[in-house]
Amino acid sequence: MPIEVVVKTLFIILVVVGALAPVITWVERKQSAVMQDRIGANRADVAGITLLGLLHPAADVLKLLSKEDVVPLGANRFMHLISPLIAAVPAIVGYAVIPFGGVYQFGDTRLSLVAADPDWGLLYIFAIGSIATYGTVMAGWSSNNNWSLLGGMRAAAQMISYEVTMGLSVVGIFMVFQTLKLTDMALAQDTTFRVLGFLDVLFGIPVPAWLDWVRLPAWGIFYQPLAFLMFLAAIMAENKRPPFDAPEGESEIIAGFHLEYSGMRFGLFYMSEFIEVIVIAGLVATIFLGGWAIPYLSTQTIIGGVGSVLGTGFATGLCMLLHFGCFMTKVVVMIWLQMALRWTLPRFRYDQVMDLCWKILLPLSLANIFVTGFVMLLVEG
Amino acid sequence: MVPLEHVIGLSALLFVIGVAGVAIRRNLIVVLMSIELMLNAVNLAFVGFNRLWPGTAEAPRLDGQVFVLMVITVAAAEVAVGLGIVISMFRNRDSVNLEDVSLLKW
Amino acid sequence: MTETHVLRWIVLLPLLAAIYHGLAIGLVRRSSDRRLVALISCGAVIGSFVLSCVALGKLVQIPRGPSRVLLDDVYTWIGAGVSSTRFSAEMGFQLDPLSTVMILVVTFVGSLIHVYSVAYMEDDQREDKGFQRFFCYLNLFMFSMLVLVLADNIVLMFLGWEGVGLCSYLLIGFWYTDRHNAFCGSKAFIVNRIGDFAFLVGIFLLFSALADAGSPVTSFREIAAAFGGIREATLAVPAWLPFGPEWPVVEVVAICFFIGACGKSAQLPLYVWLPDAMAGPTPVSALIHAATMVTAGVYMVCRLSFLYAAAPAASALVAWTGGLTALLAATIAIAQTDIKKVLAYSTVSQLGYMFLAAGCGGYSAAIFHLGTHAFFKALLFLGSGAVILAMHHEQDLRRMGGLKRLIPHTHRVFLVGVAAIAGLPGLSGFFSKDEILVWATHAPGGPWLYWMALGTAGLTAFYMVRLHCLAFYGECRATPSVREQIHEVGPVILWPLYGLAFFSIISGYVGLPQLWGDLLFGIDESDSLGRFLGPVLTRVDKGHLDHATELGMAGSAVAVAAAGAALAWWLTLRRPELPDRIAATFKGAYELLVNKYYVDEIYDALIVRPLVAVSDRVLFRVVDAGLVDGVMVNGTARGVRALAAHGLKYAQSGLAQTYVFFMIVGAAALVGYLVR
Amino acid sequence: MTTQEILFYAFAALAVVSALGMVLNLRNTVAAAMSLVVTMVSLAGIYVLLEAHLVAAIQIMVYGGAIVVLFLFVVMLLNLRADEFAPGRQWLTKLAAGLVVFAAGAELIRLLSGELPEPGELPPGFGGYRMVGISLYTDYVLLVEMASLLLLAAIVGALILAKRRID
Repeated sequence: MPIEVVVKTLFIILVVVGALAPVITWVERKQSAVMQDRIGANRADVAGITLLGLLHPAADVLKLLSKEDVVPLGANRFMHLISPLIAAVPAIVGYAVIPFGGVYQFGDTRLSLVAADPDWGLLYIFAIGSIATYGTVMAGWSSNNNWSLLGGMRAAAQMISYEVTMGLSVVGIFMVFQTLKLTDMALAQDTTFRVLGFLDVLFGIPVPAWLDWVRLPAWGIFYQPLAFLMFLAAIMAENKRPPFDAPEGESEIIAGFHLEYSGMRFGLFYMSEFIEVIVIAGLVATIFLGGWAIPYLSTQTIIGGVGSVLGTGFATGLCMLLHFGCFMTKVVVMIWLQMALRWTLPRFRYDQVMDLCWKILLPLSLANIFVTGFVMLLVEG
Repeated sequence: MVPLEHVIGLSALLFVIGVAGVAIRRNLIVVLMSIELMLNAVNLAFVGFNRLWPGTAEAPRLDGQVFVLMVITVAAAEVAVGLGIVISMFRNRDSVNLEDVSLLKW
Repeated sequence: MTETHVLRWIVLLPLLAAIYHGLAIGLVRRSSDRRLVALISCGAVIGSFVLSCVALGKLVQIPRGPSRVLLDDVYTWIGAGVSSTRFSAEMGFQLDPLSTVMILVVTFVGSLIHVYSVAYMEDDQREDKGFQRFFCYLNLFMFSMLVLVLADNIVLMFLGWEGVGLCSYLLIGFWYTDRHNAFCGSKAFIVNRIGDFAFLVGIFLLFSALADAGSPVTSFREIAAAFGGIREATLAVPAWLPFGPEWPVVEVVAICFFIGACGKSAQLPLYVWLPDAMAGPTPVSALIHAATMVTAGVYMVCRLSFLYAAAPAASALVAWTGGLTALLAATIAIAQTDIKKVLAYSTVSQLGYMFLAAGCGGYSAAIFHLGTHAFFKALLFLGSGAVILAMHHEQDLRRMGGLKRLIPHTHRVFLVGVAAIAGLPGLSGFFSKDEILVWATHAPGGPWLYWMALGTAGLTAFYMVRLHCLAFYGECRATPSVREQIHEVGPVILWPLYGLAFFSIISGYVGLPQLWGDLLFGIDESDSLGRFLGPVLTRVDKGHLDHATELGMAGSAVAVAAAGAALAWWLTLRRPELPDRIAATFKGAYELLVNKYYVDEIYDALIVRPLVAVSDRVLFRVVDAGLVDGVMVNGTARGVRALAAHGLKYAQSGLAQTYVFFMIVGAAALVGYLVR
Repeated sequence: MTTQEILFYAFAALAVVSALGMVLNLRNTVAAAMSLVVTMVSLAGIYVLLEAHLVAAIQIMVYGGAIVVLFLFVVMLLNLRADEFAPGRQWLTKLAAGLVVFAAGAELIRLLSGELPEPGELPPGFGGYRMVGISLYTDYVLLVEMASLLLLAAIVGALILAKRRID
């Protein structure tokens, strides 16, 4: 078993973090360029080959690594040095519970595309997220710089506030799927539900059989649209990316908590942001977009259909690939969505951020919980 | 499995450290933290004993853990109020040194 | 033994009325309409009278015998302990012939007096809500009295006993703005306390004795049943006490109860409160201090007749006390000039009669006289009340006279009352007094009591006739201003008087003694009251006196009475100047009588003053102010303050951590203790 | 020595060291807070070892995520730098600490002398959010309600206390 864990971990760190994150930076640059009607990154070249600027990430990494790592005067050296790590590590370990695919049975070996699958997976994510706060706060405090301090304080307040909303906004999902285990959630969304079923269930109006094809994939977003929006907002605020980047707030407090950072440590903050973008994408995809589930094409169907022709082993493998692909697609879509938001919306004012959390999202999420429970009571009679 | 004596011993040790912190430190904030530490020590004991008597499959007993949750709640409330006091005290005394708030005496 | 719920309503009606009045007084600001008040009160009392008649009807349907009793057990009032030490007092009522007689008298006289009071209190404007307050107390009294007579256990009886005492106190001091009235009320209350204390002790003794005998019971029937067990029981007392070292419990208990009766029924030496009780409104004097409450003692003695029958010494005490009281009070009454005072002392002496009879074993005779006396004494009091109203609250006989022409109706009914109490043959008083005299013949201690009773009869006739003549005959001695305004009282006052007069005449035939039954009507079923009460009361054999003797006794009684009456008439009307001359010649004796043998003064000197002095000098100044307040309360405070000021306060350093330190030391000590 | 035991003793050592660090760090309040976080997290690890998964998660979320952050927030708000808080000079507190250490030492010795029975067999799903939740909302629902009331009171109280002036 440990060997399997090691393999998965390596996969995550090398492929997802090591490879994907830099690519994301490129994607962001390009996308922003497109949205701003620019060309965007296209300079870095190796022997004239620019690959659409795909070499920029590598160049950035090289540059950051080669820069001097400054610790400002009067700063708390130790804290200042470790806080980027404190910020980065939680972001990375967040991957541990995200299922890149389901559980597959090859003969007598089971293969599950998730590093660790604890029963309390979502709680794990929240816990990690709450730890991530410290990196920022410490960075802000230890830099011995008032801007940083302000940034740190903003970060502290903002992150603990949105912790609450984030947690409460998905309670509805817990109630619907009756689990906190991410793999189970994904599994539960690998099916469809009758759109008109509510007529039958709530009002006892029988739905004619010829309307039975009016179905939607049983995704969280369809069960809990409001929760989807709120969760997205909250978790993006957790990530302190625009429009929630009050802790950085270039125009107000120059760069906020990582004002005093340079070199790879600054890079770590930067990286951890992008890593977290991916985590968020994966998380949202898993919770709300059916995870690895292919809409209208459940696992049984694939294995049953293909397996009858080409044998179960092959079918399972194919199914696994399809699922992984499907999941990645959703992740990319979500990443794109975040980018789009990041470059579309202006930054909220700090007090607006707080108001949004405490005065809008929190009451809404509570109401959402209440309504969900009420409806579930009705459905179960 | 770890012998439970060690768990309880650990909790006792942490508790003592917390008490010492309350007794020695003058920094009101640190004192509050020490109180938190004591609470955590107690929680540890709770969890340990609940592990010791987990009940049966049909009648599981989680009293210890439930109480831990309650203690955490109380701790949260206590910290909120305590820090509020700290802030107002700092506002009035311009310090969080416990010895600067010794007005209420003979 | 028949269960019925009518009894509880007999008791409840007046209580409800009283509660209503109380709430109205306490909660409503303006005083409620007098007609409504009168309607409610009188309605309640008359209602319970009707219910009493109903109960009587139920009772007589049961064949006579010990089981001729109605029961109504409401709930367990007090309950404690288990089996052998079980103490339980039911809130239960029983109606046997004895209590039947009582409730009939009480509710009937009560109803009449309520009606009377409506008119009597009409012109009493001294206080805004006085009218309602008066009727509140009156109803409360009716309730307590009915509880007293209907109680089926001795504890509940004591409740009623105290209740009537309370109401008497409240009503005597009804016009509390006059300090003297308030004082009289307190006096009555305190003197009653003495008796009640003895009564309470008696209850305790009786119960403990019964409990020792293995039957801890409180209800009268059970006590009577279990009585045999304690007949021989004795009470260990210090040897130096007379008759020590062992007193028979029965005697002690009987004496204790009798002391209680002395308090309530104004017997020697506790009679002093009754004359002062006349400070209350006249209807109160009539209802409480003549007809009902003061007879409670007699009722109690008869109720416990089995006890007294078994306690010869106590019975002798009862008889002698009664006889002496009768004589003493009669002599005092001779010299009184206040019309109500005269009646008060006559009440005392009549009560003495009853106790005399009871002490001699003539319980039914006592009850008989109780009933007749209730009627004619109530009549006399109400009549005097009418006179007082007519005279505009003038009570001094020396300023009356010649009222016959002015208020003929009052004079008529008053005359009936005087004749009845004086023992005019054929009227109620004659029969009952005769019965008592017959019993007195074989009193313990020889014929003395008989002679005393006989003399009392003469004296009674004397002072009553004197009173009547002074009030109604001769020329009017009132001041002219008053004389113009003298007027006959209204019908609302007169009708009750006539009703009472009627019963004063005929009520004697209820208990017609054997002798007269035979002689007058030749019926051998006479003394119906005696036979009615028979099963309840313990029968003491009064030997058999042949008719000649009885006739002789009756004749002598009439003769003495006639002599007294004639003397009174001669002295007051023929030779009005003589009394003063007599008074001058026998100055000492006269002074003695006028000042009621100085009993009040003696009590004052012997008991009251020392008590007050001790309370003030020792108990108040030394014990309370000095010891309790000074040392205990303030001393404690001072000590604590000193301690805190000189030592403890330094413990409060203001440093939170010092406090934490103390806490920690405590915790450490605790841990150490637990760990060791 | 199994993995569990190794982990336990590692976490225990971490907890004790960081706790001491918190108490004895005289200069730097923020550092003290950080070491408190370490204690909390290592305690959470121990909870996991003791099969109290939900409690562990809550521990990190509430203590690590909220409470200590609040401490830090306040420290930064008041901008307490390396502070002037020397340890209490009064013999009193020193003696107190000594006493306590003594008493607790006695307690430890007694406890480590092994009197406790062997842990019972674990019911399936022990310590999971399902089981804890069920017992929370059945046996202890009143407790939950009271806790919510307490929190409300705390919110109001903190607000009133920290407000600059009530208006």
